[in-house]
Amino acid sequence: MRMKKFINDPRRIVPELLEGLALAFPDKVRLAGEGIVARAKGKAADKVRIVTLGGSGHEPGLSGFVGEGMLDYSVAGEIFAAPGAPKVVEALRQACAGAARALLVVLNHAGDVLTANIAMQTAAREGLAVKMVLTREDISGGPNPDDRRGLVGFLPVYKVAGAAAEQGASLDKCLEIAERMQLNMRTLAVAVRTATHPATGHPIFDLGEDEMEIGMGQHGEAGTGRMQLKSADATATIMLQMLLDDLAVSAGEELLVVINGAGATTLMELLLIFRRVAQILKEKGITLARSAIGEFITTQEQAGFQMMIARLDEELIRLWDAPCNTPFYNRI
Amino acid sequence: MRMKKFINDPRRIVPELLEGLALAFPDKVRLAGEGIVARAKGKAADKVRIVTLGGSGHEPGLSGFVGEGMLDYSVAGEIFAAPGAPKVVEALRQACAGAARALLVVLNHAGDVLTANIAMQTAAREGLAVKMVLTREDISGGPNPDDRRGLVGFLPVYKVAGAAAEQGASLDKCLEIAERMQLNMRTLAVAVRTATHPATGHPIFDLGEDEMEIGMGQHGEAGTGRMQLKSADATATIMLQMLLDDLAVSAGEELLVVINGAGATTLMELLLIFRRVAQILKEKGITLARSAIGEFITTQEQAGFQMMIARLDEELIRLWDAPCNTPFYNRI
Amino acid sequence: MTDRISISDLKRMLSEAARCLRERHEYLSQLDCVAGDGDHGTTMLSASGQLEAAVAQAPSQNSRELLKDCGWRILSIDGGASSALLGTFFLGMAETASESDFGCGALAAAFESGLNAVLKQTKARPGDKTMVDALVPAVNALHAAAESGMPIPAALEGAAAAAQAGAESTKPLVAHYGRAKFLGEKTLGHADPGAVSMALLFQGFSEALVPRREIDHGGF
Amino acid sequence: MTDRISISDLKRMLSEAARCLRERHEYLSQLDCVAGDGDHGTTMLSASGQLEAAVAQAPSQNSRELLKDCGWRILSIDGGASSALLGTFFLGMAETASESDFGCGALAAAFESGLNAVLKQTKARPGDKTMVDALVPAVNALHAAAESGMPIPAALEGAAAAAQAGAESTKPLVAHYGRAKFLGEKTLGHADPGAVSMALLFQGFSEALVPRREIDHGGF
Ligand SMILES: Nc1ncnc2c1ncn2[C@@H]1O[C@H](COP(=O)(O)OP(=O)(O)O)[C@@H](O)[C@H]1O
Ligand SMILES: Nc1ncnc2c1ncn2[C@@H]1O[C@H](COP(=O)(O)OP(=O)(O)O)[C@@H](O)[C@H]1O
Ligand SMILES: [Mg+2]
Ligand SMILES: [Mg+2]
Ligand SMILES: [Mg+2]
Ligand SMILES: [Mg+2]
Repeated sequence: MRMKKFINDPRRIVPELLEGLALAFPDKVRLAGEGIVARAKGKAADKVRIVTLGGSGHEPGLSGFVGEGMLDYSVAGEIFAAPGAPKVVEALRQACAGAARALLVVLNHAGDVLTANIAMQTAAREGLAVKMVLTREDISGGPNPDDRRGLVGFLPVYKVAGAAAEQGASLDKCLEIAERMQLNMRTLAVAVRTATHPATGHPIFDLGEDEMEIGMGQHGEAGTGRMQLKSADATATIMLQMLLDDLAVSAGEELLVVINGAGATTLMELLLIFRRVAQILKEKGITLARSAIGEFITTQEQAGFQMMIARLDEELIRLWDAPCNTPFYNRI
Repeated sequence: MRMKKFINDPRRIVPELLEGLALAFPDKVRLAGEGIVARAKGKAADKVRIVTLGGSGHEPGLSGFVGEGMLDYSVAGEIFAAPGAPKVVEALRQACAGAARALLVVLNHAGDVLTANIAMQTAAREGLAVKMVLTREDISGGPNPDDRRGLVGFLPVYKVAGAAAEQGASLDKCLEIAERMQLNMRTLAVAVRTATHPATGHPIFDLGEDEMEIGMGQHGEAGTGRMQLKSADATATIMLQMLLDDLAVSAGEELLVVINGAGATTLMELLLIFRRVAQILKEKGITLARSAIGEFITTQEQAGFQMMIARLDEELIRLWDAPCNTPFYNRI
Repeated sequence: MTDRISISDLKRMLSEAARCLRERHEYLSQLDCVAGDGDHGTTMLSASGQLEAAVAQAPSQNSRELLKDCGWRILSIDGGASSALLGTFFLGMAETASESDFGCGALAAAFESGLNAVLKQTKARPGDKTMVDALVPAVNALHAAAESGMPIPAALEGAAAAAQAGAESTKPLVAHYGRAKFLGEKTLGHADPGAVSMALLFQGFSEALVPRREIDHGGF
Repeated sequence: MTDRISISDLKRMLSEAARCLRERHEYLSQLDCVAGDGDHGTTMLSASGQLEAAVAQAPSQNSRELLKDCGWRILSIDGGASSALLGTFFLGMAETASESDFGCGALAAAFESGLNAVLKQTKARPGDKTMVDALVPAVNALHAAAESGMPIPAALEGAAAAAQAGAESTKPLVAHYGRAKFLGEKTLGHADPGAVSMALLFQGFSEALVPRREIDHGGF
């Protein structure tokens, strides 16, 4: 498959796309340095700042969620690559200006974690009040949390931590909320068709003409289950069962379900998948408390999706329901 | 390219996806009959209802925009096919229950228009107070408005007519607003890769490995300009110029710009395109008053996008800015 | 073989038309692939199912009600342009149809009323490469036959032949209506799928009344 | 050929390391395609550019500042895991580096400090199929050479050979860290790209001080 993308200089994709983002949503975000996207509007000095970092090429993730009620800063790296630590330090400095405190949300990927750790060490040396939470919910990594990648679960973590911060919660409280959210969420991805890398033009992985792979990572890292392409109902059933087992969900509990399209998989399909998830939960007596369906983190034009479930308690539901106003996620 | 989609019975895609939509957004939409999606919450009897119709397989269009401030009813047809007139009549009957009045927004495609005309004639015989507006903004159809298809311009039409209705405008006023919006908008589409038909599994059209086609319609209807694939900047420049010329935009005017992804084209690319559009408008002294970027109407996993511009006046801006709350378009 | 069309003749006509469309639905989709979106056969297959259901479930012996039911059922298919027009055709027929038997003149009048209903919904006229290219000559032939006092089976056979010739005549044309119009020159040399469907419809009507072997199966 | 490393020797070492990485960047990306995301060569190309810029723009004659600048510049690359670790390596060296000349022992100590900084950031240890598999033997070899009183060029040559052997030794291993860990068995039989980069880095350091022809260019 040859690459067919509307780009200019492949080495300038990231600055150009961030420029486009700021031009398109001037009332929500602004550029605050190379690779740094910040909220357009200020926030009271005593409120905690939510900061994140991650590679580009996954739009609208992550910078598309900067805005009231979610992120204050997003540090964007190159295509599929973590940003350099100095940029993250710069964002943390800005976030902590005026003695403000910040929570750094990091998705568990080797490069992101290394960058975050280096930045956190520098921030600590500079006396900045920053704490960090690591999201790691991809059950295809096996039982050890260190081996679980951070996938679309960043969305609820940004949402509830951002809402808590907006409501004036302390840094420790924001961290506790974020940790509670991330400990109670599980994600599984499935891929059916590869994407091309926008800078190199090469396909990211190979998959047979009638195959799908459950557990495929955000950049084509192999998963656990390569199998024959299945129907929407069968795929949803297999994946949901794996997630419910891993999170040990019982009847009567309240769940958040997120279905995230990888890029080329249609919303039509995501709605069919969601339908089956809702049916199964009903059969099992589990409450579908909240949901989100759409493209929150993509891998270019990869086909496939991520299914995420999370156990919600009253406080998390309240924070999930709180208003937010970002380029690609809004709540009234 | 073999089809790789998560579906069940290909003949049951539409009812299943609508069921998924209603399950995912129970606070916003409900099913009100076969293929009929209605607002979950009621609306005062004296407010005008906005109704639309169109084929499926273009999600989130059109039913994803049912909700406060936009549509009251959406009648969904089969994949890529207009719904039957009896369903539209049924939706109009529901919309006009309690002597309410309705505006039917129709995108100019042969099947949709035939269905709408038949439904309007029946509605008139039944004494329902319905008026109709036809959107036809695809400049690739040539100078005759009858030959111009309705593309993503439905979005601003739903938005401003929906806002006017919500604010209590009369049916004539809603019609006037919708007409003013549609007369002042222009769209051009470009395609670079075909999609597969979810029911037949066949590719919808052919395009060379390094070709793009400007003017391609929503279902692979040929356009005017098949050419070598171009950069984001070059493509944006060509398309924007054609649109500005056709709408005869002068310096100082205020424009709405919508960039709509066809399915597989990434948000990354859409942001690059938008960036160039914003730059050119600035150079020309035209005000970029408002914008929207995302997937509002797709053609399965087709790669390409639609670029829409519309001339805004003060009233249209106020209506565009009014709040709305639908599954796939929100404003706070 | 009769000179009036009873309700059971009408049912046979509708069933045979359904059969003709069903048998050729894959070919109809192929034709629509050339110049449209490839779904015309699927729509005609649904139409065929609806005609059969209307015949099977007809609650009364009223021909007009039967035609009206056919029309609404076909309109209910999410089939885009062709089902809207075909449904309109049947509804139009119902408007002037007799409640019981038809003579040849009444039959021609009913068909003409169907055609007029179609012509009210579309601006397409003969030569625009649409189903109108088959419908118009078929209805004209039926009228002429009725005026000349031809028996109904022969009149319908003539109408079927005229419809088929009309469908054939779309081959060298360029489409101006429907999705195909955007394909312009690409439609040259291929028959319009909707016109072929109308020819199949009339072929079915005719075959219902004439022993099968007498029919020339023509080019499609 | 000297027994102390002056600032200009250090600059030459950094430039040669940059050259070695640049020359092999396509090969590095190929290796990363097998077991990662194929961008390692691009990142090392950027790292090479940053090393050259640091050398060219060095404001002072301070070796420690130069190494620190190299570290921050490499950290600034959006290169994911490898640039974070390579930047950390240079920053770690800077921590114990002399401000002016190095003897062999001081050089070994600086490299060890760089290695320790890396080992603080990653849990990867020799045998995990990462750049650590090349770094650890290289630093160990340098230490042993310094203790046995070897002159610096020979000591660096030994370190380069040890790094290369370390990189070679990753071939039969299965990756446990970085993106490659998710590919498990697929990484068998291919050298780890980060380890090969570290071998190239030491090759450059060594070639800066030894006439080119004496070097065995090894397997990659
Ligand atoms: N505006 C129109 N007027 C007359 N006939 C039309 C018109 N639009 C389409 N048709 C007929 O319908 C046929 C296509 O039917 P079909 O493929 O089922 O619908 P669609 O074009 O909506 O996919 C065409 O071949 C043509 O005969
Ligand atoms: N956690 C880690 N510990 C040590 N080395 C690592 C780690 N993660 C990655 N590496 C090294 O980085 C190399 C890959 O670098 P590169 O491709 O540039 O980064 P990325 O994996 O982020 O795309 C690997 O071959 C390995 O040597
Ligand atoms: Mg990488
Ligand atoms: Mg169709
Ligand atoms: Mg068709
Ligand atoms: Mg890599």
